[in-house]
Amino acid sequence: MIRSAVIVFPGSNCDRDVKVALEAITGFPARMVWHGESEIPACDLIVLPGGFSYGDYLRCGAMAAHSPIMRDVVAKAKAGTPLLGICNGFQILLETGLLPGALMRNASLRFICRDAFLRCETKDTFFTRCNRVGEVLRMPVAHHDGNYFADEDTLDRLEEDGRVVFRYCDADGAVTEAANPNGSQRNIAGITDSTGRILGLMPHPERLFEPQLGGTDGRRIFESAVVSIAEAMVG
Amino acid sequence: MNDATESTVPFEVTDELIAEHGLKPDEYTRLLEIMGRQPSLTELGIFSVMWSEHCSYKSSRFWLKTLPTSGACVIQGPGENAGIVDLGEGWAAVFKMESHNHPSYIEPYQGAATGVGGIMRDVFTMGARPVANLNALRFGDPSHPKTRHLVSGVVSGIGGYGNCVGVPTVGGEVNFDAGYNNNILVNAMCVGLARTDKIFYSAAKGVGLPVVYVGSKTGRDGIHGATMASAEFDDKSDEKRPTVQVGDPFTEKLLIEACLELMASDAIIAIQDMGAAGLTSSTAEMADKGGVGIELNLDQVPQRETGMTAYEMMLSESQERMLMILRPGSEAAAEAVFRKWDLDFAVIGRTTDTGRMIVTHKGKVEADIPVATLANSAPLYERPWVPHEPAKVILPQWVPPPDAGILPCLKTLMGTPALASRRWVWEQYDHMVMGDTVQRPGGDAAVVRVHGTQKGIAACCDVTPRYVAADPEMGGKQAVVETWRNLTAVGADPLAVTDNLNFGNPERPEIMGQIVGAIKGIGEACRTLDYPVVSGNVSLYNETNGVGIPPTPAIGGVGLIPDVQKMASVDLKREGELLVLIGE
Amino acid sequence: MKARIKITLKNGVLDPQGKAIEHALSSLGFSGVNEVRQGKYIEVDLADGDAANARETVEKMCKDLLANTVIENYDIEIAS
Amino acid sequence: MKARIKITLKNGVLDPQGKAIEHALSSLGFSGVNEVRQGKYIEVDLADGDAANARETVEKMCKDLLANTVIENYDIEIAS
Ligand SMILES: Nc1ncnc2c1ncn2[C@@H]1O[C@H](COP(=O)(O)OP(=O)(O)O)[C@@H](O)[C@H]1O
Repeated sequence: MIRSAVIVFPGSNCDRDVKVALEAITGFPARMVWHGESEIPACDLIVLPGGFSYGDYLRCGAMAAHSPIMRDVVAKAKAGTPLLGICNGFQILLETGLLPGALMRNASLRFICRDAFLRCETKDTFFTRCNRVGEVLRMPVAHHDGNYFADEDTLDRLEEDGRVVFRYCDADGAVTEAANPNGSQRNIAGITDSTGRILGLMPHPERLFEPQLGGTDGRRIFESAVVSIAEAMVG
Repeated sequence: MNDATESTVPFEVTDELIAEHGLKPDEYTRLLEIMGRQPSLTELGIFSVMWSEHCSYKSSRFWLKTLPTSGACVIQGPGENAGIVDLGEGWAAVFKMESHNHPSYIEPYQGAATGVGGIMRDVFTMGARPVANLNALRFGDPSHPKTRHLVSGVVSGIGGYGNCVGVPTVGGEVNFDAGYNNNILVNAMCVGLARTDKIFYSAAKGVGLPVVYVGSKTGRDGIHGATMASAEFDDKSDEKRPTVQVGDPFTEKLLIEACLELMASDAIIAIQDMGAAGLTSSTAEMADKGGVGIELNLDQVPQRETGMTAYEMMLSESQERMLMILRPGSEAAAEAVFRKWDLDFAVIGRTTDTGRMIVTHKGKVEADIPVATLANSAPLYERPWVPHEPAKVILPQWVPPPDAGILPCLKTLMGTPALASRRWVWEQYDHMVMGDTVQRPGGDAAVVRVHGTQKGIAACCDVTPRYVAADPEMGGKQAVVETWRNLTAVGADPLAVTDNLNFGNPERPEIMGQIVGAIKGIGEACRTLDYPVVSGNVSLYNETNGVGIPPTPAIGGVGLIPDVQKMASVDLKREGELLVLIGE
Repeated sequence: MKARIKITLKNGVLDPQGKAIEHALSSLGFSGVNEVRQGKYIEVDLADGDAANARETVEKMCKDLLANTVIENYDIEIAS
Repeated sequence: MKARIKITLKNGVLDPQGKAIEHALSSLGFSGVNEVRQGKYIEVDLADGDAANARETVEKMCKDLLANTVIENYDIEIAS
């Protein structure tokens, strides 16, 4: 039994998409948890889905970070429950301070929705253990504010600690400026905390998890999570 | 007749006031006959919006009635908020297209955004979850100084609204022609999915039922918007600017979820969105369809601004609002749903057996009008028209072959604004959210899965105004047939269409000739193909200083793919495959 | 020479952002907030050292680009 | 009592919007623009009539919600 929870904020709109992917890949029902609740039932994985929580008004993720449920999300994550923030979920993770940095308006200032290529930079996380380092994954981005920013010291520290998990690259894995859809510093598409159990990423793995949607690279993140959870159960 | 009507606003009916309300002198005379007395200002406002071209279709209704609207798959044809077709196994597709041309020219971002919001409300009002948005856009010459600004504003407005609400924008068309320099077209289409046993209609059937207002508060937004949408532009239109409405997609998202949540219970008897002409047309239409009277107490209307008059509240076009008739006793449960989603909820009136619409504000009767007359008394014009002389046929052999050779010509063609890739546009739209887009933009038609099944809904919109200008009837047919081909090309069985008829001033016989021709053509093609028209919208007076736009009857087609495994697409799959040309 | 520009929504124009902030503040426990309106604040650093010139230029920038005068007002302050 | 809040990006924080405006101004023919920075302007209308109280409340609002102090500074002005 794998128990996953998807937090639903007012304005979340990829909550159902993530639930469908989680259920297809884990084989177990995922629980939707309303932002106004104060506690998430015990679970093996928490997902903050994409969307426009509170309309993305003020700053993306800012108001959701103060939702009642977030106290428990932070507490559970700190106590070791794996936590995945996708797109708006990543923005919320930054606003809560669970991950460092900020996501600014895309350099083009336009919303961008298309497939991007990601190079996997580390397999030492809960969500990438089934990947190879240097492996290229195709995953859609769909955001207006995905331009990752942190000061140089923070960036250096993230790199040294192996916490940059994905970078935008071209189809061959080259990390180039042209392959950077939003102006993110050092082409960063996803980062983790120091334990490798909290992952924030802009691209949407749930959008390419079955052949009918045009690809399956997105499965890999959920499959790694399943393997990690199974291993933790075995002990 | 109740003549106790008083207005809180002193006013005098002058010729200017009548003209400002978009009424012709003979229309005002008719109003006086109906009322049997001088109307109050609020009543004048109410009639002016109900009789506007936008609400009453007074110039086109006669011809629209000739369109085929029934067929084996049709559950609901024109006459409700959107049309409905049967997809089998208890599923139905609910769809409609609507224009937001004038507002988008004045404020491209907000105009386009609120257009998307409005059409989605038309669809979820009927119990459907919106699952696909499309849009048909026409702009002026790419080198015209305003075009760039308009294109970028409209595209980001459509994206800004649809992306936030979380409904994929999967298709549409974009074209450029100097004929749209001063009158761009923004037509938004929405397709929703409903269960056939959970469809909601707008007839307020029953007396003594609570009339409930939900959604955003009412402000002084777009007062006169509906009449503006039917008035020609002149060089002073800048002065009309403060009537622009700002969309709030976040509230729309909450409204969709709240409405669908309440629709799962049996609390709702009737529901309708407050679109153009807001409270006025929604109450009049719901009461008329239900054959009842209605009493409104405007003191109960949630208000965003202070000191609003009855006139302003009845005419406000504030967005993201709905009107519902509830089963008595279900108010508390319904209110709980809307409060959970942080939306306003207020009982603002009651249905009655008087057959009258009685509006009170601060203890005074501001309007007292017979409902049936209000809803059905709009003038119906059979405007004079001259048949359009079809342009001369040009035979291919008369056109000299290009000197440059085929390849350079092909490159030039591919680089023209008419044919260039639209990727720049659709990459600004989230076309994958909801996780069911199995054919993305860029092909002949977009395909979204019926969630949880292997059925696919294919949708597209098309028209070639050049053809319609050359021969309205043939051009109308061609537009219908093009959608048919695009749907078939992805493997879908075409089911039905929606349309958006965009033309210039119908009071000019040659424009009326285009309208009549196009409707005849559309009708004939739809009849021949058994491809009925289930919903649509008309946008007239798209002209500036007496010059009309190219005739643009946009057609939105919807089809069904029984099994998306069998879907076809444009991309060449493997090297060495055979290319076959079919047709003449 | 610096120009500080405040761009605000005209009276009566719906401000969804302000409304959402208002709401968030109240759920964070801040009471007594009557209204919140959100606008933009833009700083333009100009090479020109003449205040009158600068104001004129910035006025034009606002009309042409920075403000959407259909729904927004702007207010310019020139600082040296 | 009204609080006027300017929220600006800290020095050294990338400002894509400011950059884009800079660029747009120059293509509109405005020369001599050294730099453009875009921030937010928020007006909060408070029921409380005491200026010192108001400032303290608004200070807390900024820290808790209105500004992201990792990347933004804020400046509060209290007007009656
Ligand atoms: N061109 C058209 N073809 C067919 N039906 C139309 C056309 N234009 C409008 N209708 C129908 O007339 C009715 C009124 O439309 P409309 O006033 O646009 O609705 P709304 O109240 O949502 O604005 C709708 O049912 C619509 O489907």
